[in-house]
Amino acid sequence: MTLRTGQAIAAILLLSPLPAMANEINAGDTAWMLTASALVLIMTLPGLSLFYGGLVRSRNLLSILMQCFTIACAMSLLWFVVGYSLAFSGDGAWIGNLDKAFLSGVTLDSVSGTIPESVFIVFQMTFIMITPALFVGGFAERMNFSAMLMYSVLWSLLVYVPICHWVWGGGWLGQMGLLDFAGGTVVHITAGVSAVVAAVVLGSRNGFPGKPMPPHNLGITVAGAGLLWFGWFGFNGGSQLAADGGAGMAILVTHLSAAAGSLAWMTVEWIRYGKPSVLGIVTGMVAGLGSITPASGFVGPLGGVIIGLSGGVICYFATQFIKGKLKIDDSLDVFPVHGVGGALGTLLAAVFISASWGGAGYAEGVSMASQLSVQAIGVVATVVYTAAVSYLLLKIVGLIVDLRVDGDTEQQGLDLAQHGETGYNL
Amino acid sequence: MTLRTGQAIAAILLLSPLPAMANEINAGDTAWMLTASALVLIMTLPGLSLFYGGLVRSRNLLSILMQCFTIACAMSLLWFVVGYSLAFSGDGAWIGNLDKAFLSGVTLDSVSGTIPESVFIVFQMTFIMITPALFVGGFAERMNFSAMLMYSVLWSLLVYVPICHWVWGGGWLGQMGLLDFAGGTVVHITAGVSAVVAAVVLGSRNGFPGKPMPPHNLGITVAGAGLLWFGWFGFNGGSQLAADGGAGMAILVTHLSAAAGSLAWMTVEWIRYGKPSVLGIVTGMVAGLGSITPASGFVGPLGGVIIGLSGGVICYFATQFIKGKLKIDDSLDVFPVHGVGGALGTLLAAVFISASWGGAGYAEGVSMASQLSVQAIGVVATVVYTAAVSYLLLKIVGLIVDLRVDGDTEQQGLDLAQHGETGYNL
Amino acid sequence: MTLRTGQAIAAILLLSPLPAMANEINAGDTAWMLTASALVLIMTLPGLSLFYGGLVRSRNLLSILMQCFTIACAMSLLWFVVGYSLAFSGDGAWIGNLDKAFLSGVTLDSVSGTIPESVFIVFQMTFIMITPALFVGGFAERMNFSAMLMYSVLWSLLVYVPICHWVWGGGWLGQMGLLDFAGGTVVHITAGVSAVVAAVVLGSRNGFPGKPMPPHNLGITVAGAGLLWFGWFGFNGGSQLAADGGAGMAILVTHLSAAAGSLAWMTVEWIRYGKPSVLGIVTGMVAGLGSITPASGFVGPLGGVIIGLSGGVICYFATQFIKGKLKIDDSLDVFPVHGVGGALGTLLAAVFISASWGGAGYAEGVSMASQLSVQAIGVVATVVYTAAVSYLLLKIVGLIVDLRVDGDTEQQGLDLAQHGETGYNL
Amino acid sequence: MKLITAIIRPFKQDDVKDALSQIGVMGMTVSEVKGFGRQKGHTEIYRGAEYAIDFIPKTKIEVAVTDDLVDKVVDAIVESAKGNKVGDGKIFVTNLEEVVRIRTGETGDDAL
Amino acid sequence: MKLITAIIRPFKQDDVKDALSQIGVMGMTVSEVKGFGRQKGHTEIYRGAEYAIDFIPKTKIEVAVTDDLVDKVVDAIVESAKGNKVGDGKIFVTNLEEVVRIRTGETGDDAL
Amino acid sequence: MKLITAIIRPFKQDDVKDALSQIGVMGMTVSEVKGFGRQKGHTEIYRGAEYAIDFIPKTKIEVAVTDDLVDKVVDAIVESAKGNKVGDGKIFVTNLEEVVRIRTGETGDDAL
Ligand SMILES: Nc1ncnc2c1ncn2[C@@H]1O[C@H](COP(=O)(O)OP(=O)(O)O)[C@@H](O)[C@H]1O
Ligand SMILES: Nc1ncnc2c1ncn2[C@@H]1O[C@H](COP(=O)(O)OP(=O)(O)O)[C@@H](O)[C@H]1O
Ligand SMILES: Nc1ncnc2c1ncn2[C@@H]1O[C@H](COP(=O)(O)OP(=O)(O)O)[C@@H](O)[C@H]1O
Repeated sequence: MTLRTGQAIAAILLLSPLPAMANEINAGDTAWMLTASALVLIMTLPGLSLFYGGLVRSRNLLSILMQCFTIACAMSLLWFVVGYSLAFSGDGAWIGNLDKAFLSGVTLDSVSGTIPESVFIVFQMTFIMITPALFVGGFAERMNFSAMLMYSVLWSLLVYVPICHWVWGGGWLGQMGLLDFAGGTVVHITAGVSAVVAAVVLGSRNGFPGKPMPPHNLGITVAGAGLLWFGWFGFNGGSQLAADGGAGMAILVTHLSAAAGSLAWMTVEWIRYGKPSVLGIVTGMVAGLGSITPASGFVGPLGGVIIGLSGGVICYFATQFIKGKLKIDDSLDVFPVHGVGGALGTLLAAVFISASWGGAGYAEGVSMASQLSVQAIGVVATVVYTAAVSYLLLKIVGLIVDLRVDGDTEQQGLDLAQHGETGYNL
Repeated sequence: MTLRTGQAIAAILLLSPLPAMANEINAGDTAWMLTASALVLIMTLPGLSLFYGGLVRSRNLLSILMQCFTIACAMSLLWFVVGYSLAFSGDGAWIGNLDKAFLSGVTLDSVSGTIPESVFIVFQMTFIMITPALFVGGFAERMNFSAMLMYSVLWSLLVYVPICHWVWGGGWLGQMGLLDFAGGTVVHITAGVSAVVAAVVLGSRNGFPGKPMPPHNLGITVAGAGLLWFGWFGFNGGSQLAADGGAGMAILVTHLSAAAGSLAWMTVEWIRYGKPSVLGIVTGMVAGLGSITPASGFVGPLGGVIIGLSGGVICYFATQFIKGKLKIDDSLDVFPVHGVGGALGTLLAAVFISASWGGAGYAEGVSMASQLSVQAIGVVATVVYTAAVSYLLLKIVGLIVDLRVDGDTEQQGLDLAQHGETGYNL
Repeated sequence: MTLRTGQAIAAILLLSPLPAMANEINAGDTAWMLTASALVLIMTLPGLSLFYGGLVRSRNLLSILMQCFTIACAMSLLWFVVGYSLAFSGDGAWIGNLDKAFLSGVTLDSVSGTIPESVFIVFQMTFIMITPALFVGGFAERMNFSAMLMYSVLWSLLVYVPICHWVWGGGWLGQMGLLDFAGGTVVHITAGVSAVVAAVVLGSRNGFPGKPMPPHNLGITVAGAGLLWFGWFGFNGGSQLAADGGAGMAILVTHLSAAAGSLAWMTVEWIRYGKPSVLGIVTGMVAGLGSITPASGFVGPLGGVIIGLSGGVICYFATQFIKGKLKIDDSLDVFPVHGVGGALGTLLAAVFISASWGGAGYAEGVSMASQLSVQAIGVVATVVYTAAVSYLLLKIVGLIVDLRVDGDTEQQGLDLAQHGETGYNL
Repeated sequence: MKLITAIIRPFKQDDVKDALSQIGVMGMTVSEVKGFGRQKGHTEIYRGAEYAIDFIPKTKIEVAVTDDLVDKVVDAIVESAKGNKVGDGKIFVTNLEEVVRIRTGETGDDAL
Repeated sequence: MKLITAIIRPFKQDDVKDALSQIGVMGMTVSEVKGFGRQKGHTEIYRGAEYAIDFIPKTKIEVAVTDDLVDKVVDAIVESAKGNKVGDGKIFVTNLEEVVRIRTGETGDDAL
Repeated sequence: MKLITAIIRPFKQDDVKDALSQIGVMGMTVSEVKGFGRQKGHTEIYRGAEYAIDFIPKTKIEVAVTDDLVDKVVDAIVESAKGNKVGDGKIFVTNLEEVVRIRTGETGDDAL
């Protein structure tokens, strides 16, 4: 078996003249990719929605669910209109072309690698759905719904789609050899950076940090966490785009990293406060999963465990630093968990891909040092570009509508004020 | 790739003499159909159950869950005893035969198309489980449990099974060329019509329409909605009975229709009331999904988006009409969403199957007009037959047991009175 | 098609010299096993967690979630470190060897049967995750978290891993011809027996049996039940390790048994108390599923229905006996449902495998009587070994840390006292 | 001024509110309580274990009124909350020494 | 008639109910409250952010009794609710000017 | 001794608690209630059906104090709970005939 560099393979298959055989659909690969698409869908709806929803105060539960749901729908249509085409059609270094706008030309017979192109489109669509849904956690409990919607759409078009093209669509980062199997840069860093930028631009929630804002329903948070873990099998395993040993290994290391991240975070809490907490363990799980994501197709089991452990510990301290020290109200800690975890995993991929660590081994002519520098470029480019564009977009949207709800609305809760509903009538 | 007319293919494969090769099991197709069966299962349990459960008042939560769960179990056994055989064994125009009653003759080696017959049986079983579970929303919060159970069993035997045979089992509608890929007529119209008939026969809930009856827990409704969307990938994608481009395209258009329906409904609300609501967006999702269901194997991406948009808007106004104008207490709006959506999609399938709309194209000798008239016949036949038999069955069941609980029980809530339990002891 | 004796096949494939061809990965089988692994994962997180979590009092909700989650993570790492190797590497009668400790030697190209070894490892890992999570129900609402963790790890190493090897890893029970398709002995009996032993060693909850301890949130229990049913498709269907007729039949009989068990338990309640309950029907579902588990690869549809019906009825009365008569506070009835159900199914497998009952038929030279005696040996050995080692381990752990929280903590609830969190802030 | 506290059946809350509004009562405060009295509770059964639940959900309505309104208010509550079955509830009247409207600082009858 | 209001620990509710039943009290009304007093609250930690929770769950029991029963009832509550730890709670006694049974319209001692 | 009952906006709870602590009040009991008054409720819309919700979430604070503290406490509550908008709430003062500390059996001012 030869190493595939994650989803980039798809781009390559689409772009290059291929032997006839490769254009035949494999039912087994297709079966897995249909499933993987469904699995990534469940991560956003209802996985992430519940995970986040349980963490806010009860009067903002519905606003979180609504934001995640609306984003999921709007991004699906955006992907249909131009997103897919700009990301995956054409081989520009910076952006694709509009040949497949409105998915024109995609038929029953279109093939992408060994699967129908329709399946590749849906699979990738679930990625653009979840990425902006992730950053909702950064400005939770205070952002104005219409500003949120406008921002998410523009952001996806101007941040997600280009970076997706850079890394997986044949763009400059992919060409440079960046290893990002399932979205350490494309998904987690972009979401994390955008969340913290929004938190800063919008300002803290009223009462932060003095006033207690405990999660209102940790049960649904844990339910969401379970669905995230479940769905992540599709996220990382599906990024192989085939049902083979690569997908199997991706899932194995993903699973081990989740377990290791969970226990790492829990242990730190246990040592520091004498009490392991359920919020801690599920946050560690997300940290472990976010960290392994870029590396999942490249490393072996031991690499997975080590990445998970470091993700759990480092994201823990990053959380303390951002909220405790910097007093930035990234409400649900999106940056320290996803941003930091995604960057960590992108860098560590360069280490643990080494065959000596049980990984898939470096490509011809690549050393750990050279790979590490490519990874670092990928991380820095993603952070800088995302931060700059996110900031600009928020400022622009802020000229058109209020970014933030007013104080009374925040007091009363967004559910009632913005959506005319209440979460609980028990 | 040639067009398959949905699940009807199964019947054809079972009925006709086939070349030996076609009777070989394909592991990829089987993998997908095993998964698709699980996905449709999760739609009922716990997807739909939670979706509905959150919409009623808290004292009736368990009654909803109980009704959905009991139906799911009873229909499974009914399918085993005679349902499958009557629907899929034998080639009568009106009904199948009893050759496979108790699934006799179904062994490890039985094959249906390219998958084991056992898998086809389970997949179809999940459809008969969800259909009567859907109509529970019509008589929620007032129907007597034993009447509900009796009615559901009889209904499934006398409505679902025959219509399933007509459309997918080799019966007259299938033979006429009705396009119903995954159940616009068989599932959604039958459920919707039966729901509204039951709402009329049983009468409104006490206090309707004056008294506020807001949903008691929208969080679980959204959780259920997410699971429905997830499961619908199996519902529509599985109806291809193979892991191929047809399944992929079915899922792509299904997904787009869900997103379009969601945003359409949300937008109408936003315009009318100034507030987009989470209940609105998830209801639009169901409308979009219900509408695309019959068309999902035939149309292209653009068709999917248009069907979703029209489903969202039309089902919205149908809901206002039934409840607001006609004052029919179809409690959870099953008819306007599923009945209307299913009919709409069945008709629109005849339009958007057109190759000029990016669809799969008409069969030889078929025009849009001729197809439309077949579709119309399918819709009308299903509506009329379902309405008549549902009405009769309710009247008959009403002679044996009370259809409705008494006023005190309704006041106290069905959970305690009928099941001896309470939903929340927080 | 030839009969596979469940997961044991994997061991055989790993141990015996095979024709080259069998070592080729089948994408369809792999697709299904990737999916099946995810399905078993969702059974524990969040399926079982929610199922159990809803049944305790609200002040102990998080402790249940935390225990299930921590077990899931710790067992994953245990499996990585030595568990998999001891269970599946080497052909000792009693235990495997350490050749694959830390999964050393497992690469992208490792194959197990027709699937990548990585997939087999993950699939089996999900089984060791759920087994100790099941017994959490036995000592719910009173066990000290650190004792729980220590006990679970030791137990899995000294009970689960050896028995898994005996039955599926090439050990003495498998060699003797024990039929246990998906874990009647390995999973359900071990979990059930350990739960009741822990309940006895720890003693009852304060107030048991006089004080009412009704479930605090049956809605999430039903949600969990639905996820369990869904996931069980992977548990039993995946134990075929292939996407074929055997997997299909396993899922068909599993599904029928779940439905039959549900209705059986509900009916008994309806007759005895005049009220069918939602807790009853979901408990019957688990009983039906637990009972069919060992038999699922061997019996036909009729066998599945009968096993489900007997599981529902017998587990019901076992529950009354343990709690009502013996006054043992196996809090969430793990033994009567899983232990009794698992044993029942293990025995009945010997009956309904008979071709005359529509089953797969006996192996050469095996009669119902001889098979029954093998099954009985398997059940007795598992019960005795599990009970003895569980008891000893609890006593040993009890020397190191308190097994039980003190009275005040129990009063206040474990969530706050042990984890510093509260479940609901509505 | 008097404080009139009524324990009623939850589903009578709207009727009582309407009755009070009609006689000119401008404000009231409502809370959920559980009552124990002559009215029987119910039994819940979980996996065969029967639990007697003695406490029944009730709604408590508190209304502060000027002295002259007391009888009218009590009558209005009795009329609107009555169902002629055990468990209809009770009304308690206590003396209010002072009432203050927080917003304005007004006291006494003006504050009502 | 007097209204006796007791703030007690939630898990003492059944003990108090039983004690009151034994001395012939036929009815009571119970609600969930949160108390602040000498008893310390607790700390909750969420992702490292510590929150001091000052308010502790308590149960409020209200019993209306005839004047002659007051002492007996107070004693019964003290006896059954006591745990000898800070936070056991308090009993408040207020005067009831009138009691009405909604179902019958009975007033005064008859309404109890 | 007097029992001071204040109906306030929920988010003012901490401010009132702090204000009371500052003037030396050692204990209080808080509960969630729903209020009806001059302050308008809101409308909720579910699938096009509009529901007017008249009752607004409020918090009830009960403080038992010695007679000499009444004015100070009332003032502190008014000060800390005021928002100068309709719906800020009300304070009710009633007479307390007796107070008992359950733990010790102390009565009267000592029990506070
Ligand atoms: N002595 C009492 N003190 C306080 N509350 C009481 C008392 N007696 C009854 N209640 C309240 O009134 C409710 C109705 O009383 P109950 O005896 O059941 O019926 P009825 O009011 O018709 O006599 C009870 O549920 C309880 O909340
Ligand atoms: N002055 C007060 N006014 C109203 N409620 C009070 C007052 N003091 C105490 N309480 C209530 O009594 C409960 C117990 O009081 P606390 O001071 O903690 O212990 P103790 O009753 O043993 O002195 C408090 O949680 C509170 O609900
Ligand atoms: N007569 C009354 N009796 C009991 N509670 C009242 C009364 N009037 C008002 N309240 C309570 O006080 C709250 C505030 O009253 P409202 O009339 O809205 O504003 P304001 O206090 O500013 O006059 C109400 O929500 C209600 O809980």
